[in-house]
Amino acid sequence: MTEFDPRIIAFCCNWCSYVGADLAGTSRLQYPHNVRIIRTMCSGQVFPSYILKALELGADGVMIAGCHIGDCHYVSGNKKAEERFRMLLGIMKTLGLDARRIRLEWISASEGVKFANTIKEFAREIKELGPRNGGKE
Amino acid sequence: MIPRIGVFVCHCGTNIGGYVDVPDVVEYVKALPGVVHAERNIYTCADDGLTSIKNAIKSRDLNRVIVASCTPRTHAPLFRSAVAAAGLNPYLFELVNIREQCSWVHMKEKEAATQKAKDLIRMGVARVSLLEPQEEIRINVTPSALVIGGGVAGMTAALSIANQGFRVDLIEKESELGGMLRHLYTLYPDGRDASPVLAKFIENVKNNRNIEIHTSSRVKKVDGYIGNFTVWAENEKGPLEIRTGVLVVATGAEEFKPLGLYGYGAGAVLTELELEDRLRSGLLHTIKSAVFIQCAGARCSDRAYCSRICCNVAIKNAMILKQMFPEADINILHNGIRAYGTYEKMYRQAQELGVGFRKYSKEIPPEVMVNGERARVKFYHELMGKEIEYSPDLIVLSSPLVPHGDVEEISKMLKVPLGQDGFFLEAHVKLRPVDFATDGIFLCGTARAPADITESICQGYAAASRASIPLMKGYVQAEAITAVVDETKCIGCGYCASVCPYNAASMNEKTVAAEEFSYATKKSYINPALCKGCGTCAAGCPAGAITPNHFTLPQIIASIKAFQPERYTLAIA
Amino acid sequence: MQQVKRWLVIEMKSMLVIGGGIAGIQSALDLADRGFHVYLVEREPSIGGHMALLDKTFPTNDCSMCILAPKMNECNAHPDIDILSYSEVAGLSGEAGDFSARVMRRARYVNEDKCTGCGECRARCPSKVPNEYNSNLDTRKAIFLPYPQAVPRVMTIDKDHCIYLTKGKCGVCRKVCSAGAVDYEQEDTFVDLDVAAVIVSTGFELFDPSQMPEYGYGRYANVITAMQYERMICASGPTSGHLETSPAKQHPEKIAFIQCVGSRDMQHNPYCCSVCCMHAVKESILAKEHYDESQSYIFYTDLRATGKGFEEYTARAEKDYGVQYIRSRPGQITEDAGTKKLTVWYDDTVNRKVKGLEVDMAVLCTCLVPAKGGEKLAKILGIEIDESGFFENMDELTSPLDSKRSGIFIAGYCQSPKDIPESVAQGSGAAARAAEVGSA
Amino acid sequence: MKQIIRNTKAYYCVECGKCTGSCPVARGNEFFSPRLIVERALSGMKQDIEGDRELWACLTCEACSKKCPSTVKYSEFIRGMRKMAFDSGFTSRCSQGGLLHSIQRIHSIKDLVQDRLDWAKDLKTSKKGEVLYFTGCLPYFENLFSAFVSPIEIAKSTVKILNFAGIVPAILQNERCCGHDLLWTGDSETFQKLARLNTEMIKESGASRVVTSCPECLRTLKLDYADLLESTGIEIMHISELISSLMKNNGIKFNRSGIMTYHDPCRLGRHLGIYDAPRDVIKSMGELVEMGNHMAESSCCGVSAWATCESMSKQMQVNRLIEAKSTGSDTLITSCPKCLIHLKCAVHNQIPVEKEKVDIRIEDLAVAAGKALAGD
Repeated sequence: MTEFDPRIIAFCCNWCSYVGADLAGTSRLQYPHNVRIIRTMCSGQVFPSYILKALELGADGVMIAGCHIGDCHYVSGNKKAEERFRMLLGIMKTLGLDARRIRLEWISASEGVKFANTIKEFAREIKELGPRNGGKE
Repeated sequence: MIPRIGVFVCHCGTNIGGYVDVPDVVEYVKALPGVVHAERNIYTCADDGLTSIKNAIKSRDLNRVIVASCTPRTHAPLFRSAVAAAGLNPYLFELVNIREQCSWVHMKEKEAATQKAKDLIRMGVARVSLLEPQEEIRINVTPSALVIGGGVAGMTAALSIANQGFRVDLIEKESELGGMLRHLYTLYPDGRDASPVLAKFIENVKNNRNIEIHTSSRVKKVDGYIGNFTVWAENEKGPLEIRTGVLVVATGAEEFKPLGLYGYGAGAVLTELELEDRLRSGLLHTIKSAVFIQCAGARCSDRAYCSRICCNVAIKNAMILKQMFPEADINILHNGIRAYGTYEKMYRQAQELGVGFRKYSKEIPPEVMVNGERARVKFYHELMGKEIEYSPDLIVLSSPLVPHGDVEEISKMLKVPLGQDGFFLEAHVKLRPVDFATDGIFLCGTARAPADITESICQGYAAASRASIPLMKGYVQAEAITAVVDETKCIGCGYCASVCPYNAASMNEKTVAAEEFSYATKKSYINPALCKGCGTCAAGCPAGAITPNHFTLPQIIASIKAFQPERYTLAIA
Repeated sequence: MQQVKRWLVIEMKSMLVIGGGIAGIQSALDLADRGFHVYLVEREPSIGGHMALLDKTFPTNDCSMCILAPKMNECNAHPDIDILSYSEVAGLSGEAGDFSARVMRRARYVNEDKCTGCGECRARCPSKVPNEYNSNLDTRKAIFLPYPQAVPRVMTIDKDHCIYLTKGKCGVCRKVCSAGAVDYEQEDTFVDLDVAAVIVSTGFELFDPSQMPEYGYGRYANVITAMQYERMICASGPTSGHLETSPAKQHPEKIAFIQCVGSRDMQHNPYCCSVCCMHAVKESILAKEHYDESQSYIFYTDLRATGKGFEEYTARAEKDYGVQYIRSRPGQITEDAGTKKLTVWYDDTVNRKVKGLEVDMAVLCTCLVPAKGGEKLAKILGIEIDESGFFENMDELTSPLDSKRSGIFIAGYCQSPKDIPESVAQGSGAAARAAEVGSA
Repeated sequence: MKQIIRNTKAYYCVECGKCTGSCPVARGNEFFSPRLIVERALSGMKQDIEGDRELWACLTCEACSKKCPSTVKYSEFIRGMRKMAFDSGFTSRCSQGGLLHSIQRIHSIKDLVQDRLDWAKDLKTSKKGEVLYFTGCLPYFENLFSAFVSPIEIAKSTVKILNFAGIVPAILQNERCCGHDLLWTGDSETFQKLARLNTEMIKESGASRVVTSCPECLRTLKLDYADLLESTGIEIMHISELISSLMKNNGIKFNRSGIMTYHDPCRLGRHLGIYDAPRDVIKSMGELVEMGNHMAESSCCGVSAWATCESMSKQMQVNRLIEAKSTGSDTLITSCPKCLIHLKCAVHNQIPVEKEKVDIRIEDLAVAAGKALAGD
């Protein structure tokens, strides 16, 4: 059996986290290949339904990354994202899905290292959890 | 429209080509449904790369373009203009990042990196198929400005806007222009008389044909948005209605009257402004000693902020007293002398003159004991470890600047926020000091925070600069990527209006008329002139009535789907 | 031979902005947004100034690069802004409304139009040079981009350290550049620009604290400048955001911040540089955020928290981050030769006793002094400079943005000490003054 | 007091505390604070200053005023305050029970005839000449401190070097104390008398150049006699400067041996800015290894003007010797007789640390140079 190679989708806001991911690249920080980034303008633009859709369609983990609280390019979009994420956590629990499969991270434009480390950690954690349809869930 | 997609994969020298099998990627992409053209370039961003994009759009009749190279953050504008140059709407373009987010971060696993590049481009293809052309709308601007507040900041802003060739309405609630400057005796740092400075300002404003002055006038109502505001004001002659393109808030501040503090009210205890008033009117009696008390009512629980200018004001006034009465003992009791920047020089001059500076302890503020016309001050001197007492002829309280009583009213009228300290809150404290988050409204002077004359002048010019940009252009270019409301879906809950940081979403009265019934309700309207496209409203709209253009639900879902879920089994009900 | 190229000006008048820090960027954007054509001249290879080197900004702790980079890119993409980086103004003639400026474009030995900024050359360049953009805490190559977000994204060859340009050997960068951008034959060139008005925003540089031997900078490894601290704690800096003591490479537990190093000092610079107090408060907060066990001490003279929200910020630092404020300028720093720990000797006002505080790291908040070359530039422009090196105003009180020569305006730190928002306000304000000239 | 504040720019004090944080005395004496004395003066508290015994604790070493951000001339300020206190009847708690100050006051007797030239018997000297060697109090120090140091060797070596270079210096039989110590302890009246007596004799000697061994004499003659001597054009220099110039111009050379470190005397260094000349000489005699605190940052020998000697002084001396020893040098060179006496005194009796830590030879620059003269 081949090793489990998780599929992760990351929604990154245009102003901070996407730039942080770029910085990880310009700094040549190596991290697991499992992540696929989708750029949005703001973490507040991420519909909660995107996360469930991704899980539904086979993603093993989904991350939303935005500017640190207080740094939002749109003043307060990330605060809204935070509220919605709390709601998603509730849904995950009710669904019986492991809440660790979804993640909300604040990653600034200068935190290339944090971006790479977050992906490393997330990929490792998802590997431990196994495939989302691996039986238990 | 059936998508005809062209994909251009960049080697970026070896930056991508060295870690991703680019020819393999191109072969893969060619086979994707919708893709009619795929090629690779050593540098897509170089002249020849851009030329081949333009040529392919024409020769292959492309209606969507993807470049797979580096980050859109730096390169999207370049490719977009190439696409536009070939006659295609620039928003029918997508940049897929396979360098920063692929080749550079998976340098030791070429196979996985190649697979990831394919995945990312496939996701891009799915998304670009659904993209729609976007038009950058222009909103015409009424070429005039309205400045609220005729103090130094407001007059400066009005003059500068007028000198750039625009009509300005200057509204002042008092019967004369000048604001705080009217109450000052001299100005620091050079101690010159305030009145000629004031006179010169008023003369310049009055002689400027572009400025219409409205004294004794108050703003009553404001409506509209950038480029198209209507302001209703009132004065003794009657109501005014002014149409204007931009607004500048320069409403100033006033001196805090420290009632109940430091013996204020007794004959020997004055505020700085009261002292300046006596000096100007020549009513100050001879003194043998004076004590200034700094931070009288500031940096305390009621007013946490530092009022910035009071140390400099006290130093200036102490020097005046010392020059008038050279033998007098003049001491400034302070909790840190904040003569910032080059005002340090003035602090040194006061020392040279013999003005005393004694530091009191923050925990044990000075105490004033009033006995009829006499007053004593005692304070704890930390360094000496003991109390020191003075019996001065005069006690001057350096009290902070505080917002006027009517700021809340103005804040509500303009829908611009106030900060915790009651001063107006700018769009961004670092990089947008004189802008409000709402486009077309600007801020300067002590309405923003305590500032001195020079700083108010700088800010007046700054607000003038920001305000004149739309006036000079004659239009505002709204963000192409904005959110739009589908009124048939909108349930009028008002969520969007409550979360929008730019006041772009508002609720309008509407009548829904159907065949069986009709009723009055509210519907959301998002003003494209104000929307910045963050999409926060859309993501929270319970009815799904709001679409964030260019990042629509179907577009994003298409990307998510195209991520090829071969493990897809579970359907969540 | 010097090449002189005359740049043609069409329709709207043009403007010259000298200095591409945050003040100059703001001026350029404000002017270009209303249709003037702007030449933004910057001495360094990239615009961005000192703000590009900061980690966070007070009092909001916004990430500096996150808010600056969009403005830098906006300048780059703006159809009405020409960035002339690695260039200096060499001459100015004419009068307000009709100046002719001569700009020297220093040879960067890389063709700006061809370079794609891919970095292949840099990866292969064998010559390592102390990296001034990281306060010399690490090295860069002789062919370099100051930092990843640099604008324009074009390589520059440091001719003093390029092996080919100094010894005639190597040539690796030219070989590997598939864009054919490397050009060792490039020479300094001059361009003449017709402009209506000039804005000077040349900013500052940092005081060298080795002039104050009592603090041991340069002698003691753990005495660093605030800018070095800033680079260290910045996630994209040389230590990837980690504070490290030397030689133990451990996170410092106790950190002393020393204010007014070279400022408010009549032996060095008499003025207060206006920003160091807040800067230290910010850096103390960052220390605590990075390392919960850390303890910061700020040795101040008057703690000048005068800007909007500053007093509240300093109070929060004390309450929530345990920062200790000590009203004293230390007299001396000594080092334990064995442990390399430092002792800061200071007079404790409250207890009226001289104490030696042992710390792992001492951060010198050095004075910001007007950028070098100000005197030369003043001569070229025909404006005046004061005894501290700041450009003089037409009237220091009522015309703070006008120089003593009509049509030339001043903005930012080069006018007098100030922080970022004030520099931005002046940048905008000077643009308004220039636009008044341009509209006349 | 207002005049002193004015003259010394004490009004510029912003109470920043850098002086106190720099002060070697305040580090061990919690009652002493330079900024507190200024703050009291600025607050007009004359009596608090005069009655405070800590007024006399200051070493006037200028460790503070060298770095005062407000450029307060602190040593001058203290001198002024002491004069004010002295005039009101307060005095310092002199070391040696005030014996040295008595000698100095006796010197002010106009007709005093001293017998102080014994040491020069075997050397070439004269009564008049181009170069005058101002011996200072060395003969008296020899009387007082011969138990652990021989200060008169400094005079002998100095003349030896001069003779070697072909210079026959004039020395004065009735040279008076320069008055430094009295000046710095508030007795400016006696100082004036001494200054006048000395100037007359110097002028009479016909010298165009005066050389001193003692940096305190140097400072006093150079700065505090300025109004008496300035018009004469007489050049005043320290022996280290003279040796350094002899090395350059007359080709004087030394035999090189050993590793040495150098203690800057406060008067020579911070007061007069002479840092390089003694180092030039040392570098030609051997290898120079600097201590961490050197030049402007040099520590103090712990006593000045014989005003106060206390446990603090001893602590400072011992610390200095530990610092010197830790450089790995075998000799600590200084160029002030008083520094020499104080540093040697510290290790003469019991010391609070292990002997190995402070076990270093202490020698005056002129003595070391005299021994190392090449071709002697």
